[in-house]
Amino acid sequence: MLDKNGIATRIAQEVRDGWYVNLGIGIPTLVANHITEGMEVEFQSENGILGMGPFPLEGSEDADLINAGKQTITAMPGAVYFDSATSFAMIRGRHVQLTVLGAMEVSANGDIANWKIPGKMVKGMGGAMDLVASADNIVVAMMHTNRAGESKLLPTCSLPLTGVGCVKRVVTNLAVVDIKDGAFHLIERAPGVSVQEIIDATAGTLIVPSDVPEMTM
Amino acid sequence: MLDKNGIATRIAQEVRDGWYVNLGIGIPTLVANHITEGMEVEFQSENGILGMGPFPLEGSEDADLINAGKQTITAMPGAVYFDSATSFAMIRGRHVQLTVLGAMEVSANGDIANWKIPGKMVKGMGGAMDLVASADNIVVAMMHTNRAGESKLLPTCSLPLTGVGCVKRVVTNLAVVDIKDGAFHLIERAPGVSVQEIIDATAGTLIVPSDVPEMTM
Amino acid sequence: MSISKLVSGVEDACSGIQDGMTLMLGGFGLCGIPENCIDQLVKLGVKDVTCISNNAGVDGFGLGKLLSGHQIRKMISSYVGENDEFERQMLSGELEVDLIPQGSLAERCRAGGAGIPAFYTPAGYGTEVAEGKEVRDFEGKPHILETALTADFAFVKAWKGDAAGNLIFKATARNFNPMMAMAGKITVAEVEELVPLGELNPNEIHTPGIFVQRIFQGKSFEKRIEQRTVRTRKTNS
Amino acid sequence: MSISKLVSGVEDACSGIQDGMTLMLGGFGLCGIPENCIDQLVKLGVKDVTCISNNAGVDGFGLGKLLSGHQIRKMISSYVGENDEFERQMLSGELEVDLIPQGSLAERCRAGGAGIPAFYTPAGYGTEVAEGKEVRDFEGKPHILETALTADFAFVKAWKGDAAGNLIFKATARNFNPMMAMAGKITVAEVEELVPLGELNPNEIHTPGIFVQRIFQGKSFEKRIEQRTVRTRKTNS
Repeated sequence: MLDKNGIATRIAQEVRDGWYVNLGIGIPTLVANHITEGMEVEFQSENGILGMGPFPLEGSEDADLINAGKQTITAMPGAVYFDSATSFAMIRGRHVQLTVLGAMEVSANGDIANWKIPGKMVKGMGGAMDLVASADNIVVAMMHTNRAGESKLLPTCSLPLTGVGCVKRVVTNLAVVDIKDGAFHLIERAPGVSVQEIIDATAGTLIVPSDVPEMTM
Repeated sequence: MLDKNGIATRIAQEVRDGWYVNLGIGIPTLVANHITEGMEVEFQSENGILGMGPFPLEGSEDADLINAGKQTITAMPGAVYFDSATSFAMIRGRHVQLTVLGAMEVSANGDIANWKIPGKMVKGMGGAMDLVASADNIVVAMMHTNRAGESKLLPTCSLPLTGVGCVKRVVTNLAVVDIKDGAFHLIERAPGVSVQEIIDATAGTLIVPSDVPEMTM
Repeated sequence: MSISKLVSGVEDACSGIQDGMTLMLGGFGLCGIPENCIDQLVKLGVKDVTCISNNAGVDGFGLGKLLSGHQIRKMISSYVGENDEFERQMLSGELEVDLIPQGSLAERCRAGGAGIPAFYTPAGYGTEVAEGKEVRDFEGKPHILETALTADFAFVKAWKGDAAGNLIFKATARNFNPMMAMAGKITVAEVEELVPLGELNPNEIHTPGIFVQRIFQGKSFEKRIEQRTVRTRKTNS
Repeated sequence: MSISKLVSGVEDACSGIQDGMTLMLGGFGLCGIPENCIDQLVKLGVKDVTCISNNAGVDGFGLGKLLSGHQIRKMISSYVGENDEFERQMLSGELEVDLIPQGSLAERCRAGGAGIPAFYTPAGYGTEVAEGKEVRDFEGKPHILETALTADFAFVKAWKGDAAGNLIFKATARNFNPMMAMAGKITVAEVEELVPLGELNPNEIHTPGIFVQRIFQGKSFEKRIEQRTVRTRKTNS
């Protein structure tokens, strides 16, 4: 079973040379720490920076330089700042090759819900609806089950949707699962996790091949 | 009867303090030379400058600094450069208070034609269609008649239109004419021009008040 | 001769604001928000305003100040997750809230300033956001029609500005400020540094002065940091 | 680590261009046009291309070079008044021409790059431009629906650029270049000065490198002036 950094490590393997990548808040943010050394990758943060660097050294943080999670950051050489309309022009115009974001629920036809629990929690969608409606590659990073132990991979989402039919791949603490033809497809097991555990934790239809390799981390 | 500079001088009287003004090619360009000293006015050229200044001194012209007529220009203190999308955001978004442009024909309901003579001349509309569709104040600067001596103020335009129902005022070598309620209204005579001369040179319905003042230049 | 937008201070800059107006406020989180104007709105005590702002501040800072005084009738935002009082007012029904995708919010403000009354976007298709909106396929993909946003007043915060209203923003404090500047009937810019006319390089200006009606030198910017994340100098990793 | 867009020169930059493709070319008149790439298009002898460019150059320079070689099948422009050969080919029917309002051209390119498939504009309503297009009223005013433009290749010319593809334009040579950079499937940037990574101030970049696929140091820019207008030093008026 993977911890949050493990999920981020596995997702980092999805990143290809020359890609612009948008990382959501939470586990996705950690992906930046696990990119292969020397790979040409730039991180876009939708509040207005391309070429995001690591957190600043203590004492050199700048209130005017933050990421979409409102964290103080730095800029890499070759970075650029821009306004929100230009930022979403990049996203909507499919100039960003990979989006990694968290979810509360994912359905077997690729729907995703992550912005609202009616009557309880309403944080808003932020840029998530633009991201999932636009990106060609959308990878969801999340725990396989919620705090109550219920599966987050469902036949259909019960919460208000963020986007429809958009999620291609889900990486959880238990598995890598692809979505196609209205079903979940088990691709890899997390180290030490059995196929049965994954089947038990998945509420939506899960196609399981005869051989399910363990992730190589 | 006015010459081109005379027309420009009269149009300069239309300009108000604090206005952004777009001047078309030809006679309109001359308007800039006749603005009252000390008046706060900025000229927008749709190719990407606000705060256009006079022509450069000989030898200091810059190929990268031109106006929409492709003439070398200078920038005033407080000037700003921008791209074409932003330029037309200013125009379409009604941030420019006055547009002055030339015309081949103007009709009594405010239509304007100035971009095409089918089968003969096709220069294109440039920014004129955006300008006339957007501006609140559109003043046309032109000669009252064409080279063949035919009126350019018509019941309806015969040439392909640039815009419909948009021209509010026409300043010609003979007169200032306003357009409202589907008719031309004679407002002022050019110095030394009789009302009858204007009536004779106007093909569209012209409403003539009992007293028609001469322009004060 | 350039058109002067200079006013004496925040009082002049905010004159004419009335109850029930629609206001745009630049900023992302607490980054690049018009602190001086927000304080003035509190001081003026304007009520029942509709605020268009990507976020709603935090408890006690930014738009949180207007929320705690119940000055806001309706919020149009994309993300409001940092503000407990906001969530309370929304869930209790005291506050009307229109949540819209961040990219659509930015584009709708730009459209409002650019004379584009409406445009199609894929964002929000198949979700609550699409309810009541026209759906149209382009190249086989469904899009929804979104309309322009404008405001009676837009408040933006810039790094540098001049009397002509030209603005330069700093780093990610730019965010929504340029589009909101475009979309305000009266756009008020507060700047950290007001520079003499001609000092800004015309090639480096982000917001041309034509979009700004009033500009003033702001005071005592707090520039609060929402999430102070750092590397310690020791580990340097 | 930033993504390098650097190629060795104009040959590499233009590799993959095929007959019949749609090409965008930045510039207004002869100001800010991609001179190196235009010469390479002539050299490659690509045929039957559709060119999207605000203007069509002059006889013998800019896009006039492609016109004289009959390489262009169709032009999409807003103003073509400076080119006799263009007018001849158009009136004789050798050249297909789609003339569209300048603001709509700029916005359609931006839309193409920004994932906005269509938008409404008042420009062109009631004219030939509106023929076959949807008309819709917004606030009582008729608008027409315009769709996005994209291109197989977009050629832009910048003043400064770096290996990450970030671009800064100079003065009014910016014009259509930023929008066309956004709208090209492959965007090629030729720059007057290629600077080391990190030398461009991230706050001053006009076109973020994400919109540029190939960048190279251009050579022998002629930068021809179309209308040389000056004041004489003597009169100084």
